[in-house]
Amino acid sequence: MAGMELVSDQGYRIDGRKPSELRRIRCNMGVFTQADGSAYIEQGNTKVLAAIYGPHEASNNMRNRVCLDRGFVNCEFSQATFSSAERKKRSRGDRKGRDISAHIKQTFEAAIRTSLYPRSQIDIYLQVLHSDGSLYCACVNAATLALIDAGIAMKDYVCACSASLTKGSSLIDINHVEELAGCAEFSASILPKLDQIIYSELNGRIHQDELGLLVDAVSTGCRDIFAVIDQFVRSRLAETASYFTHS
Amino acid sequence: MPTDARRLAAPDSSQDPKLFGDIVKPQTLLDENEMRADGRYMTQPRNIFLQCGVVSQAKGSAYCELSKTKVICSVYGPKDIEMREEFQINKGKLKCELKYAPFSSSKHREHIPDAEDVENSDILLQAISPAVCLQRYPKSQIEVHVLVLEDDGSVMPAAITSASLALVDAGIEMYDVVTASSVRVAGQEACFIDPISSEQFSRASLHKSNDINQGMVMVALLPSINQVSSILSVGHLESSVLQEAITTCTFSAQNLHSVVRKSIISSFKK
Amino acid sequence: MAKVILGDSEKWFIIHGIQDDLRNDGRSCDDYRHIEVETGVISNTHGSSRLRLGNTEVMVGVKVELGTPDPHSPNDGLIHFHVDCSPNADPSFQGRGGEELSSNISCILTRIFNNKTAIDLSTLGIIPHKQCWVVHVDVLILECGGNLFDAVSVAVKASLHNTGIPNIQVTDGDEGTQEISLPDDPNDVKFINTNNCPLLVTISKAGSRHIVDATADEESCCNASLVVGVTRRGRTMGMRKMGEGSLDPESIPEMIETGKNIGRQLHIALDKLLKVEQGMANDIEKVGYL
Amino acid sequence: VMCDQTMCIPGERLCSSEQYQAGRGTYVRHGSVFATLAGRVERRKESGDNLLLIHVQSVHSQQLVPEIGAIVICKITQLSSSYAKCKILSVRGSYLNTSFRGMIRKEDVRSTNRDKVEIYKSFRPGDVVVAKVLSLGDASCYLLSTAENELGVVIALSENGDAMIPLSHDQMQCPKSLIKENRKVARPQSDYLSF
Repeated sequence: MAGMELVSDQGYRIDGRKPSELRRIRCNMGVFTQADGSAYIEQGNTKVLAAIYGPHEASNNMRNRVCLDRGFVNCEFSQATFSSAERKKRSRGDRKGRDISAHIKQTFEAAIRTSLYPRSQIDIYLQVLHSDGSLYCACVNAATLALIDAGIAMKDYVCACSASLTKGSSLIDINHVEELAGCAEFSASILPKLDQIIYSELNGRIHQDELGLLVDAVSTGCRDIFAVIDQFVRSRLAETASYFTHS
Repeated sequence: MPTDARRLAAPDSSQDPKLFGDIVKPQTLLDENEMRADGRYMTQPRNIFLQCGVVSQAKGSAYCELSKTKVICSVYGPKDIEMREEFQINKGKLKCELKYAPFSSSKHREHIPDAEDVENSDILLQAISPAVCLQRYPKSQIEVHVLVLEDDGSVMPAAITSASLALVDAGIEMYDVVTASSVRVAGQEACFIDPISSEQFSRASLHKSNDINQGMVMVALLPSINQVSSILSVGHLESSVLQEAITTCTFSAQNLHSVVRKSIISSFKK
Repeated sequence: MAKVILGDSEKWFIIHGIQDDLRNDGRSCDDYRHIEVETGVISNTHGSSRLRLGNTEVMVGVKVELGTPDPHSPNDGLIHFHVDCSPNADPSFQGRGGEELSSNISCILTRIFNNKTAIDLSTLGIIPHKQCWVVHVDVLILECGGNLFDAVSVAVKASLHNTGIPNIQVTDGDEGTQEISLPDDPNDVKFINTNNCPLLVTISKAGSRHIVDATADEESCCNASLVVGVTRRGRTMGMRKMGEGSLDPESIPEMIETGKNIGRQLHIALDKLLKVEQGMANDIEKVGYL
Repeated sequence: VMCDQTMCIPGERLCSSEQYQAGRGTYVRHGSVFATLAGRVERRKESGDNLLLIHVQSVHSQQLVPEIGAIVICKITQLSSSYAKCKILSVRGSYLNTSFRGMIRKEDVRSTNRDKVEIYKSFRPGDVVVAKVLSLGDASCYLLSTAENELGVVIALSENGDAMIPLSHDQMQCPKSLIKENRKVARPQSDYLSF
């Protein structure tokens, strides 16, 4: 099964992309009125909604996790029952959901400048409307946009991208079919300007020197994602800024 | 509630043997000389038996019997609020639970409450909470537990009436007792008061293709101060038929008031 | 609903406003907020819809599966409602928080669809006693801005209207078994007839008057409301009183009358929109959240 | 007019609110007095104000909940350096079959030199204490105070388990072993104890 015909001999993938080509990214900020910050992102067919509540006083069931010198991040990932092809009623506490929320919590505890919000709690809620591969990366990009919309101080944008390895060459931004193909899959969150990796995850076995290949592929992917998101955020800011300056 | 390993669980998909018999022709609700299946007229409710103070360790309790529908209710409190629950400082909190005994109806009912049980408990709570003076019991909690021993139709009205009786028996201050009654609508003017389970409305039991004006209506009433504390209707009804069914229900709930009064006062003697 | 904290004077301000037929956002007692409905927003469902009513946001996906019919009605299909409150709407929905509200909504939906004319389930039966279509309606609540019942019922009707059930052929296989063969063209579908589907109208009592489409603030100061399922022809298909307060008997006929008229107008507006959208080519760009 | 020994159930109209003033077990609505309890209707002439008072004597056991200013009897369950946690057993003399959680803070133990109070010298777990409800407190407990002479420890067991006799406002003595222990003692009432 491994190494199924992912890349055709002319060098195109199943959905017609070249190996180093991202899926189309479309995003929007300020989607909800009641959340402090909200965002929506579409990476190809993976559609994720993110909402931020906070920084606020710790809710009573989280009270024991409050730290005195910095804020703590609480994250919950939930997937709509109709999001994947086969309908599955997922209760929020299932293993996959808890995994991804724990990973995202670690990612953003490193990225948010939590020392500016002592003794408080920041909630990140992610809702997957449509899942077509690399859910973790889409959630991280959506959460970054939502945090910017909420005005929470962050060291840098956090962009995440996934890559997989077949026949010696790497494929970026893999979709559900490529995920099922069973070859090694590497996803990482990167601070693009500071050029640091703050979270990385590899499942499947690869040879040691191929790891460098994957890391380069993912970091170039993240830089492209950063370019798209940054350009969108700047255009949105210019638009809102124009309301105030009657230019 | 953790499932008890020792308890023998019924087979998970058992089916009623009656299903495999020949499909019995759904008999009409009224036979030739205007009598119902159990020999009542259309507008004649079943005779009711009410008694207070039947459970000794409960603060207040009541037993209600509508010929074959048997319901028992016990009230605990006002108690202290459990630690983690949110509460209101100026108002007491009413918690209701309506449970069917596993043997109560033809279908074996699970111990763990399903969505329908949760809805029934919510309907019961919203039917009695207007009648209880909750601000006399600040920061405390009153628990009402209703157990259905046998279900032969119109269980909710019996549960609401017995719950209000149990609250009075518990000495909890109330603006008024609550009496309720239900009606099965079958056709333009056919309102069957206090339907038994065979006359109960259910999608499968409809013989005619279009089911216009087939349904069930229940009204819970505060008889002395003439306020409606709960209305429930199911089925496809025209609004004029619905209004008429509501007035019939309200009238028959009002009649229950004298029975409730007599049973409370007779409980003083003991 | 999400808890809205209002002082007593704010509540009195809202209630007195309602007595003079004027609400905080300028609407009169029988006005609805702006509603946006869009169908076919999620590709891997058989039917879907997205709805925004004021700041209440709901998304419904309908998936159709093969299942065994209920022994009591062997040649009818089945319809199940499942409601899920996303924590995006309110932090209190995290974990198991939103369960009570979602079971409330799904029970009300089951109640109004619990008759023969709402949806003709006999068209969903395939092989009596053995196979039938099971319609799973999954509602996802993304934002609570008050009046959840109406928003959910409109979204459910829109998504059922948009649901395409694959046309299957039942061929007699060897020794009496029947095989079911799915069509290979995904667009070879038949649609569910939804012109008898009910819509919910919530009429909340405030002081001596009643209002329709209450926002979250108005909901927290009305302690009794009537949720009525209304069909296109103005008939009721289920009703339930919600809330901790009580209603006086004289005002109930009036409330049902308002519910009937408003329900009819809602149906007409929704059907017009659905017809327009059906006419459009189905590869146009969906707005979604962009 | 209603004869004296009538029985009533909740919701029954007793009289108009001009004739009588609403007492316990009744409420006023649209100018008339209604009953909120089931029991006997009684009319009593309250001393002082001219209006007769109508109230319902309930047949069932009275349902009392600790409210501000009520005298309660409680049992100390847990001590810490700044407060004593206790279980409220009876309110205004009527015994509760369920218990409420209460707490006496250090500064509410004594009215004189409040800041030099030591909890260990005032209460011990198992003591029966008469206290007054200061406030409804928070989710975990009611706030109680023993800052008056009649409030404080009523029954205390000594080290070897005998009931101790009050010596002074802060000492009690075991009759057998004559050991003196420190407690915040309630001044014993001369006539019949009626809390």
